[in-house]
Amino acid sequence: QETVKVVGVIEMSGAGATAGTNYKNGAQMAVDEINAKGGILGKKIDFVVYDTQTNPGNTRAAVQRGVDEGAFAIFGPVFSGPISASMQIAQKAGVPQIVGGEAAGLTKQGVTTIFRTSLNQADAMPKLAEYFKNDVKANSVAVVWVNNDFGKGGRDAIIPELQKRGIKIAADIATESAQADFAADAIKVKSSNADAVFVYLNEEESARFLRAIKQQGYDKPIVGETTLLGAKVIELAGDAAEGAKGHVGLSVDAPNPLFAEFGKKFQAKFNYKSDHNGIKGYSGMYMLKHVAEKTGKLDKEAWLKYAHGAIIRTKDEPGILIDSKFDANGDVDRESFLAEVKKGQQVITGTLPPVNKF
Amino acid sequence: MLKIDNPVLTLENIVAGYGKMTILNGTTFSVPRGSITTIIGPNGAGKSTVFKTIFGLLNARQGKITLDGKDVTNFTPRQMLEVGACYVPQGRNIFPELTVRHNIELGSVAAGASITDMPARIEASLDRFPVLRKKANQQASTLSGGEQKQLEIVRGLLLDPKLILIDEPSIGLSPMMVKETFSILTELKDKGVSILMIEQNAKSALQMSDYGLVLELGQTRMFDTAPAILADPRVGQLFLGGGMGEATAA
Amino acid sequence: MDQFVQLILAGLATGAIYALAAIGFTLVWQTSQTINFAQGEFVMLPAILVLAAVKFLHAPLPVAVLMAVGGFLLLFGFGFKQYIVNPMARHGILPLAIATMALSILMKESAKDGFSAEAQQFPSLVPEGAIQLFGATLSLRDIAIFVVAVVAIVGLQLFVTRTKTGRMMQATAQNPTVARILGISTEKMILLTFLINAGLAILASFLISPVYLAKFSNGEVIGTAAFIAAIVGGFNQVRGALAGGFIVGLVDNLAAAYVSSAYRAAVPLVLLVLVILFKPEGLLGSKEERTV
Amino acid sequence: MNAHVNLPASGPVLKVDGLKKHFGGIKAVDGVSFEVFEGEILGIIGPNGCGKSTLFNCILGQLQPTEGAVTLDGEAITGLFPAELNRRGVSRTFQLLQVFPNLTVRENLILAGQEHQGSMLSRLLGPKDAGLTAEAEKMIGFFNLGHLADSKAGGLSYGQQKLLDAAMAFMAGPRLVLLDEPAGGVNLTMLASLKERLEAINKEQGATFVVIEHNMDFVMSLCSRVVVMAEGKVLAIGTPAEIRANPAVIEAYLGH
Amino acid sequence: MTRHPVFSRIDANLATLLIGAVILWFAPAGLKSYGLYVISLWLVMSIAAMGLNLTLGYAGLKSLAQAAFLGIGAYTTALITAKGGIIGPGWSWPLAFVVSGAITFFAGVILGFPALRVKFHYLAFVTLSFATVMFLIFRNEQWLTGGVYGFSNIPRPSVMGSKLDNDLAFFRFVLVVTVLLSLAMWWMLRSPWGRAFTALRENPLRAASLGINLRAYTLLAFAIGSAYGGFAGALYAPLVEFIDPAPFAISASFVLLLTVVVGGQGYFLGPFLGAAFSYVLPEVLRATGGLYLLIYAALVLILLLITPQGIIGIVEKMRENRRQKAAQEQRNASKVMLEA
Ligand SMILES: Nc1ncnc2c1ncn2[C@@H]1O[C@H](COP(=O)(O)OP(=O)(O)OP(=O)(O)O)[C@@H](O)[C@H]1O
Ligand SMILES: Nc1ncnc2c1ncn2[C@@H]1O[C@H](COP(=O)(O)OP(=O)(O)OP(=O)(O)O)[C@@H](O)[C@H]1O
Ligand SMILES: [Mg+2]
Ligand SMILES: [Mg+2]
Repeated sequence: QETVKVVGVIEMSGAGATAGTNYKNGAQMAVDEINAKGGILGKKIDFVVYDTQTNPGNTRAAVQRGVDEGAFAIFGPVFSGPISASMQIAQKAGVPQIVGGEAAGLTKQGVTTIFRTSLNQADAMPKLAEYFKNDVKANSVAVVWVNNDFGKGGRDAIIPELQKRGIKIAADIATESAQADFAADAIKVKSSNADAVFVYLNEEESARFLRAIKQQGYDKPIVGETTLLGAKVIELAGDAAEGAKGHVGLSVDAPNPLFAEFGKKFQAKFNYKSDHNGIKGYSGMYMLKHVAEKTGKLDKEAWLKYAHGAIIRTKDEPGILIDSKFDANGDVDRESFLAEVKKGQQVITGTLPPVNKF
Repeated sequence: MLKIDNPVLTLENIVAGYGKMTILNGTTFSVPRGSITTIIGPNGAGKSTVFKTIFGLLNARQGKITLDGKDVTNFTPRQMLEVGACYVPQGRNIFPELTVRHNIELGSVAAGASITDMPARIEASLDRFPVLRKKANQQASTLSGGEQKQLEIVRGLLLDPKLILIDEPSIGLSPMMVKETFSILTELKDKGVSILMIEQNAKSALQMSDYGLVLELGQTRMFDTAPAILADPRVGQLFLGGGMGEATAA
Repeated sequence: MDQFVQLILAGLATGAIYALAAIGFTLVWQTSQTINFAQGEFVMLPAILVLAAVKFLHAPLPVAVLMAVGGFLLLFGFGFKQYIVNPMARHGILPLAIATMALSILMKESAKDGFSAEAQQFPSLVPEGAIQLFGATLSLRDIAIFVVAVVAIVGLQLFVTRTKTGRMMQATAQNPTVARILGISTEKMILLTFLINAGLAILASFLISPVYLAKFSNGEVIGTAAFIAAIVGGFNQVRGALAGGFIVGLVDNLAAAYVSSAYRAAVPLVLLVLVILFKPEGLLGSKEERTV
Repeated sequence: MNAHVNLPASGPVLKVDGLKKHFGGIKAVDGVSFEVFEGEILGIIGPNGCGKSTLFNCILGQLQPTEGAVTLDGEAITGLFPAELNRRGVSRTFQLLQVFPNLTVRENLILAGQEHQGSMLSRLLGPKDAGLTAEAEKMIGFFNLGHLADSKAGGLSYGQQKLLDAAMAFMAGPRLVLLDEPAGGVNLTMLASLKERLEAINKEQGATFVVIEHNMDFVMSLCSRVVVMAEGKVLAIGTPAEIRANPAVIEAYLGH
Repeated sequence: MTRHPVFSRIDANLATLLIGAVILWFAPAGLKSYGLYVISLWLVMSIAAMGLNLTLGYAGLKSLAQAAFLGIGAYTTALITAKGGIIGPGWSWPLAFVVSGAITFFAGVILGFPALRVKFHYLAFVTLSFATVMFLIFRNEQWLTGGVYGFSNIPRPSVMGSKLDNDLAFFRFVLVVTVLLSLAMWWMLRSPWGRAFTALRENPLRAASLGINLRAYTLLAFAIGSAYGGFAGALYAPLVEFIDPAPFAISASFVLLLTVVVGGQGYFLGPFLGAAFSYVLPEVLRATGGLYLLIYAALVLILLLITPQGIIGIVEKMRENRRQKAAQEQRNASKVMLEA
């Protein structure tokens, strides 16, 4: 029987392993569901995953391999560096590539085959800056970020937004990915005397940071993005996560029954709670399916044509989990949420509209 | 070739070597009990290899080694020590980062409960080699070459062995220390210990030995009383330098 | 000033962790001239084993701890020595070092594929709580790690240098053939070393994991820091691990606060390179032996 | 007694002047002075630990002397690197075995000569090992190592390695050779060949030798003069006959 | 006169190299882009490993910085050849190649100085520190290197005015460069320099007393080894067409170390075998899904247990056996002096 070959090029080891594993698991779950219901246009998805070791060279090789093997689409990677290294290959071959990266630059380079599964940092950060100004009412902020493409991208995006709103940057602290000991950073934040701290780290590091800063007796607002408020962080940081707040793109705790249902299925299948990367992988795979079915054939060119500018609503495709619009660059626009950690739970305190209404 | 009764150690048709090289090819000899036997032979004859094979550092591929009638072929060093053999190898064999005293103490590791006077023994040996006493707390690696050899000799003779295998003890020792070492060996012999020694310093060694054995290409060429070996003109010509000293003085 | 004191205390707490992990390097080097590049993974794995026993075998925590300890000692004390170190030791340092590198990948990937790619909480053996010291906060856990590190290293140092068994272990490392000739059971000595090493790794794992969380990739961070600490202290001294750990921990924290945080990883290294260039045998290491 | 007592025709080749080497409190060499003349074979004897090897190491730049000066042909060489001294024609052997264990016997020998040929660049680009292979072959012949020429040096017996070490010091026509116990472990017959070789090089190439040895037959029959050391100091200098008769030497070293 | 074993060994090396090159020239005709990419990567990493093999395998200097040199070469090439770079695309690659080699050569000299003072793990530490600092520079100095976002659109070089955008053409270009660099290495290793490097590893004390200038050879071993890292980098950048700091991190230096040891340290062909093991085998295993790193690590362990001297150690072992047999024959044939 004919199949639709989708090649996952994902960080299964190296610095991106945690994110990549979630992304892959989410995608795998979607593939299993889709195949159980007969596949895409009657053809089962043949989903193979090649590990990139979070290394651009390997990623490039893997994407090339997928292209050579006649993949209908490349799924991944998640980290922005490897995406940059490989997107030209997919572009040259005209193969759609559905990535998990959030760095602003990815969709600005005229590559016509790339699609995001989450908000561009350039779109998310203005929302956060507004939040600092209006809700937190901070005049100065300490920024703690992880020194990789994700963290640096976020830092580069938020600092000008904050400054534009007259908020001072009291401290600008880079940390290493996979850093274990945050005592020095916490002490530095505390002695910067900023009105609030913005934490832009990966999940585990967020948890470690929260613990470290709590040990220093810090009592000012701790604000972050999706990675600070995730279930995993709350689980790992325990009490220390209490009161942390900020902006959340995708979250299994969002007030959205589809997210909640996804969360339950994921938990049942993989025995742990999915983070936003799991949602990205899952909804990304459904986006692939939906667009293919809309075009009515398995044709990459047609797929790309339809996908640019596509609006996918949950009523048509529940697997997308949240109404999403894909623009001509491959950026996605959708609702997002304001959240806070209360009593060990992520509580959604508000919903923010998409950047451009659709 | 001399026949002896009741030998302490016998080797029968030993075959051993390194990798694809066979060095001992049917080595056979017996070591007389309670006496000093000196092995001589050209460099590379396989003398040290014989010792390594006896003491279980090298595998005997064929043949049989017996100590006091007991088959000890391919015993481990530890087992050899337990049946009453000990071995002082050739070359530099110290623990460089331990002190001299600690080096020496490790010579008593294999001692059974029967030996209770170990500290006294160590003191007695240090009397024979006063340099070592003086440097007892220094790192062994800082000793001079000859001092290191003295350390090894002291360390190797701490136990109450039946049989001593000692490989070229005189290398690096000053003439006085060679004499001292030889007299220690003689004293041990007088206590009934059997000694098998390798020496290139052959004339002095044979003079204090009871028996001599010539090893060449891994095989026993001659076995006789020491005076007989010393007197043999062929041995003198081939292995004892054929009268070095006189030739140049002429 | 307040900040400075806090940084110093935090640095000592971190340093104790490094020291605890660094003993493994110095111990294994001192007694068998092996560099174990899987040392970090040795510290990572015991905690994961405990969690795995709880998760898959539904063992109650104390039973899971016992199982993990037993299994780890068997696999990575006895097994490591028997099946990796023994056959390769004769061939010099590098092949063995590379083998331990492969072992580290093996351990890491097994933990990830067999257990989880995600970090997990690990129950603390020490009660929660903190005390105030010179205006800075120190958790009880930090203090416990500190005490354990000091006691373990001092105790081990005394054991290796002051007892006959310890000297037999050293002798085995310095000249295995002669050690055998003297009747030292070199096999036993090496096994002892590796069992102690595995035991210390377990201890470190249980103490560190509540702070650093239990995760398959923790070994990389811990391993590197401990390696550096061991070198700084002087590889050939067990007690060097203690000083090395504290120095690296302190410099690391002070550098993160007072020097560019983007280059924090380099500051301790560069400083210590300078130290080493002026004192090539490490801070506490003894001089190389006489060779001529 | 001795066949060729050379008296100083010109200045000394090597001059050691008030040399001291202290290790902490240990005075290994404690003010040693002597001269070595062109073409002579000088022996150095003395009890174990009296500082002979340390003296060599200080002369050859392996150790930095605490005090004192060494001159080669009137030029100060104290503190020069061993390699620099070697390129000036000073070669040596070691008391403990020092060969390149994983190179073959032949490679060991060629290596011993190669740095004396041409410049660094010509060694990279030019024709290789001209003449050295033949010289190595000769050495191999002299020292009975023929069947081991292509074996790794680390697998040689003790005495064979000792001989190889000496042969390496003889490569590439040295002017001054310092030998540290070359006889230890060498079979007496081979020792006679070694001595023959040494004397031949001494006569034919005019090379000067300084030999540390405990083998009295060897020293006394080979050397024109002998330096006796004790506790880091020079106890006596003289011809073999004088030394044998010196009561202080008998007391400190020879015994009886 | 008997044949010189080093000569016969090196002749075999040269023959293998040249025959291999011819086969590789024609072999990949049927391969697609992916296959060509993988074998090109193999050759590029072989060059880097060849350099480390000189420093580590021959001269015995434990360096943990080879990936940093690869990075210096790659960034230098990117800076010179990329659009908006110093010179831009076109004929600039040969220049970039030379400059990459030169910069890494001098960096190697500088890094070699500590090697004169410290040995073993201290040297490993010094080189590790250097590699860390280089990685941080690649990552932090965004104005120069693109920082964490990397450096994209690195062009492939042109030959005779036509750009090597075709993967096969580029592969053949890499092959030619590899062969030239290998020949240079081969020549050096069979010259007295090669023996001097080995002497450095085997017994520096004895080497010094034989007139071998430890200082010069140590620095050379470092510098040339590093320059090969730089040369490899000059090919790596256009091969991947994108670089960011990740492939030049410490772990990559460790992989190169593994490559050299697994291939066979101190043997001319070792790096090629090692690189096949480290960079091609994982690609083959990638099809096994998530378990491939496990399988890979297990294979490394098993291989080292079988032949701790590396893959080429198997060949060496046969050679050594042959040599011992010959020695044995000669020993057996030697005359008995004393008839019993
Ligand atoms: N470790 C080894 N590997 C390979 N061959 C070896 C090894 N040790 C010794 N041989 C070979 O075995 C032969 C005998 O060596 P052995 O050490 O027994 O000689 P020996 O009689 O003790 O000589 P010497 O008087 O010089 O000490 C030599 O030809 C030597 O090349
Ligand atoms: N690095 C060191 N540290 C301390 N003491 C040392 C060191 N090196 C040598 N010594 C001491 O210096 C003295 C002289 O040693 P040296 O090796 O020169 O003696 P030697 O005359 O060559 O003796 P031998 O005849 O035994 O070879 C010895 O007492 C030795 O212990
Ligand atoms: Mg011998
Ligand atoms: Mg000496």
